[in-house]
Amino acid sequence: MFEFIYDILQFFLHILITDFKYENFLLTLLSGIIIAFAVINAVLGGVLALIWGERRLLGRFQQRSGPNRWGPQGILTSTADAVKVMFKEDIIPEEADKYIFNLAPLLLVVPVFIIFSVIPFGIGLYAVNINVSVLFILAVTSISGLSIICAAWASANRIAIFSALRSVAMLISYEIPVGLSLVGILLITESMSVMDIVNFHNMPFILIQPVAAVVFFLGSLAEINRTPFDLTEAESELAAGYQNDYSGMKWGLFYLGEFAAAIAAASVFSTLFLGGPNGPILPGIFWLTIKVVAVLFLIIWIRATWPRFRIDQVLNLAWKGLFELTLVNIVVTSIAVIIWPDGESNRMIYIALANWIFVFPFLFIIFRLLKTKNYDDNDIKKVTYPVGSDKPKFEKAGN
Amino acid sequence: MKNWNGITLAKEINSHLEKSVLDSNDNDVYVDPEKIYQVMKFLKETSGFSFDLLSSITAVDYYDHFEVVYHLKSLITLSKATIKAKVGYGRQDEPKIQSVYSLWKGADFQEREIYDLMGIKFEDHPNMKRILLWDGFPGHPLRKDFVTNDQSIVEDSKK
Amino acid sequence: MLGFGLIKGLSVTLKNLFSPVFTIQYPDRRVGLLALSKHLDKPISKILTETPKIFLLGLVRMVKIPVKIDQFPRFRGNEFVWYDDRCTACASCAKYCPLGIIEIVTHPGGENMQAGENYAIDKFDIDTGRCMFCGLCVEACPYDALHMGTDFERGNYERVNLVLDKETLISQNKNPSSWFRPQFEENEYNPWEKDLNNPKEAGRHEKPSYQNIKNKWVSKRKLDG
Amino acid sequence: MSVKSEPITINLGPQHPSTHGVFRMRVTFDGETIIDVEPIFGYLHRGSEKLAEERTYTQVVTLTDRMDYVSSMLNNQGYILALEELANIDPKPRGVWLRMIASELQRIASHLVAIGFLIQDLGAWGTPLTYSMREREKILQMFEMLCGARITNSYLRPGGVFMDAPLQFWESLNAFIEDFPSKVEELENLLTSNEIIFSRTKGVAVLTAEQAINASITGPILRSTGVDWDLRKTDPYDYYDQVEFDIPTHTAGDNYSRYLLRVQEMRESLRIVKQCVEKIEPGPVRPHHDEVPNLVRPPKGDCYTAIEGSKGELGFYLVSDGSISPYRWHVRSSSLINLTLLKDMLVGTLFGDLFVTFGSIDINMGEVDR
Repeated sequence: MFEFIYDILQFFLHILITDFKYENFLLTLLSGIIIAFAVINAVLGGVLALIWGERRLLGRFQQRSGPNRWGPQGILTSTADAVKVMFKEDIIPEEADKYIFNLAPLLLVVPVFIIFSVIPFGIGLYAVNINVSVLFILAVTSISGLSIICAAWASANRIAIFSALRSVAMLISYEIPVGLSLVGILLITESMSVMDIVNFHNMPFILIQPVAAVVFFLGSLAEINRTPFDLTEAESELAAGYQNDYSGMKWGLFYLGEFAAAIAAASVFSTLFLGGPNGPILPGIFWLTIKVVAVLFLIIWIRATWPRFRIDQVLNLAWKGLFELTLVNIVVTSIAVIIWPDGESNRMIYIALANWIFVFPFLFIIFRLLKTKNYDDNDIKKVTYPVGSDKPKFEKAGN
Repeated sequence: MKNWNGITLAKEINSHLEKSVLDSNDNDVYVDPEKIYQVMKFLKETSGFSFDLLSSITAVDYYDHFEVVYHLKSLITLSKATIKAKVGYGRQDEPKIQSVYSLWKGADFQEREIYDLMGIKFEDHPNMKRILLWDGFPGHPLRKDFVTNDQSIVEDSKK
Repeated sequence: MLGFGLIKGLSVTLKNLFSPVFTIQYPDRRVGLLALSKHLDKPISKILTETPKIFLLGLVRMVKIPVKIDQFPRFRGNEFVWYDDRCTACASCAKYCPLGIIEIVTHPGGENMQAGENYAIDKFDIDTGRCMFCGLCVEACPYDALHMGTDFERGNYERVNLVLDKETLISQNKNPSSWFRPQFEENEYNPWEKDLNNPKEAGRHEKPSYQNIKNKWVSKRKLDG
Repeated sequence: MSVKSEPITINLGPQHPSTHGVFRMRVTFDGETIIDVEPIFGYLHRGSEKLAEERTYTQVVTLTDRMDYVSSMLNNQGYILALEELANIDPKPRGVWLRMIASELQRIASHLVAIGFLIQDLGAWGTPLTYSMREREKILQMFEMLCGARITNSYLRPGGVFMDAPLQFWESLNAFIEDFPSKVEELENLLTSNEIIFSRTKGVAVLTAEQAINASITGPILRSTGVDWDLRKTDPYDYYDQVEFDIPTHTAGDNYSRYLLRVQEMRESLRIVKQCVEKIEPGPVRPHHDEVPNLVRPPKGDCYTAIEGSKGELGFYLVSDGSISPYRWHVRSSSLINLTLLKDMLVGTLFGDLFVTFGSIDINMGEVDR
């Protein structure tokens, strides 16, 4: 992708002047800008479509029609929102720490766009190919916690501080299960680069590593503050938490960052576990969009149905639930990898079977431990207070 | 749900606590305000009455005196009774009565509301202050002699 | 077991995803070409030839059609219907209104003699800005002169316009609601479909004879207690 | 070593997305656990008890349905029963049956609001709330057929109801009776066996029977602690002794049992409505003007009647001095008294449980502040 654009630019440059001292620097800079421009606009387009799609889908889940006033079927709603937010007044609270207050939205949005630089959109259609891209993704996702802290601390608002402390505790405790759940895949493919993982085998990794997929999905739900882990801006308690004091385009950036993070999480999940752009007939880019849309549908579906956890249950689930699951997964996969080394014919099927048999039941055992006592129905009818057991005095004494 | 006849109830109370009942007719009992706490304690604890649910406390302003009305219900004997106490004669002194908060916690908000709107103070109530109106509100609105013209309230509360 | 309750919840939301939309679009609905042709009862080809612009909008489902919601005959709307020929200005509606917002000024004059006394009405104002539309005035009117209205799109910019004075009450088109008027409901009168067959006799109770009024309001009232 | 942590006081003020109205709580936290809660209300105090002293007895009916605006038919019924007992009017049978149908439908609507907003506070992004509001919409449309207004329906008059139900009402009522059980079933599938709701509400803010009775808490909260106390059964008014229904009680006394109890009560109310529809026969709906005039003049005296409102025991204390307007009109507001134990329930729980417990008590600010 990069060389392709580099040659085209070189061809055009040679028409004007043949040799130019800084030619190589200029061309790399220009093609880099073009690729970055393309990727960012693709993601922004995706965000606008996701905002519209989510609001209408949530509406349809609740038997109402969702926004349909601007443009046919409400397609221009998100653009109308964006334009409105740009012109809204930009308030900075009095005792706010101005610089950190302005820095916070950028800190949230920029890392999300960086993730897309590593994701392959098709065969050879990628922005950058680093050989440790999985590590790169994990490193970049951890910056968003910092931005939430900056936003809350700068806006000097007690409820925002509540939401920031909650979100830091949650993000840190969920980074470890997310990181460890990928170890299984790395063991099998012996390479950290997303390109190798994608074209390693035609069978998607979700079948080979079921538990790792579940843990990664739940972890990424917590990373992007989505139900059932949306504790940072729990409407009923904190009413938009750290975004309380933001208005105008700063709030717009937060809103955009939140939805872009959802697309990022969905695309990372589909590249790693659903095999990214490879699929039978259609070109790579279509397969990636179909998988991302499917994962986004699942995220929105969960958001429309499940209530949210409490902070202690969220941390409980992370440390006592998902963490152990990833360890079990690593142990089983490493044994499977040793038993069936590289040369085997249908090695993947054996590993997949090993995972399904040994690791999948653990999912229910550990979640069972987390759950509270089930509601036993027999104590419904037990009446504890003796209503009407005694007679008033004037009836008792018979007078 | 049987209704206690005021006269029989008055006889019962009088037999245990002398001279605590001033007057009674067939559906309510007038109790001497000083002895209200003992009467209520008796009604709550003894087995034949066991009025464990204090349904409601209200106050009525009859120009020359106030009347605090207690409606009691007993879940155990499925019976209900009304106890009244006349307080604050002649309107000069601040009307005062003993609070029943220590017997029934349910009396907390209702007594504060009576103090707030009617002006009857309940002694040894945990936090005896206004519940509905703001603290600087002049006077007690539910009294019959409370004249309402909007301007006076605004100015008085500014003072 | 963990997970099965949650999955059952997901299945309920999925079932509702495919069930029809429950909400009503108001004040107008955006429709495609089929519904448009049904609404204008013109074939689609005619729409194309006569008004191509609407045809294009219809392709993109952007054509707006006004929506009529089915109201109920007893709906207490935000206006009043007043038959001035029946009103004897006895002001029982003004007395009976909890908020006291009906203002009636009369002078004894013989011009419009009606059943009962002969007061001529100078001023009959109902301040619908402060009215809570409880309908007690309609209940108190002995001569069925005052009815609840059925219109509810009555927003406007000044409070003064909300006061219905005598002229507007007489001149506005009257479709009274059948609140506390059982005689309307006997002949299935519906303020939105059927207009009043005979406006003069609309909602007329049996005509109270003089004798009937005398012993009803004077002698039989128990003045004791 | 213990980390020195300072308590934070937060003002969950009158303007907050989930205080169901203008209710303010000054809450002090130590980290996430609640140390102290001080409820402050009075923001919606309209002085209806003082207003009633200048209004006639029938005009007070319009005052009652603005008190607990989510269950206005039940307020009307409570007040009219007190008035009928005071002025010893004997109501017409058809009027009483219609009144019972309307108040049981209103109880279902009020429970739907309670459940919808309780689950909304848990965070299910409004889907259960929209489902329950969709059902409540059908009930409000039936009220509009009956009395012309959806919420402020002053439908009752001393002696029965003010007007008979139109034919349209009976068709939509039968349709509602047929399809409502399946809708409750759907709501239960979505919520009752939901593990997250289990873990969020079970064992939280537990109340014991003695604690509740001592704080004169009544209604679903009392029944959720195992006390079999429902005024429709123990002190039957209207024709509640001619319909048979049973009172669901639980013993856990926590948020979950309060939620589950309201769902079961909705089914019982539907049973009552079904029996009322069978038992109703044609007849006058209201005594003629001459027996019960518009300006009722009850004899001198006082009376206190309490009915089973949707939130607890709703009592009306009427004192009359023989004139056309009540001398004193006190309302025993069940929401106000159900709040007495809010502090004991909340201290020790986490911030997340604050609004869930508050939602499970299900108060209505119009009734708290009157």
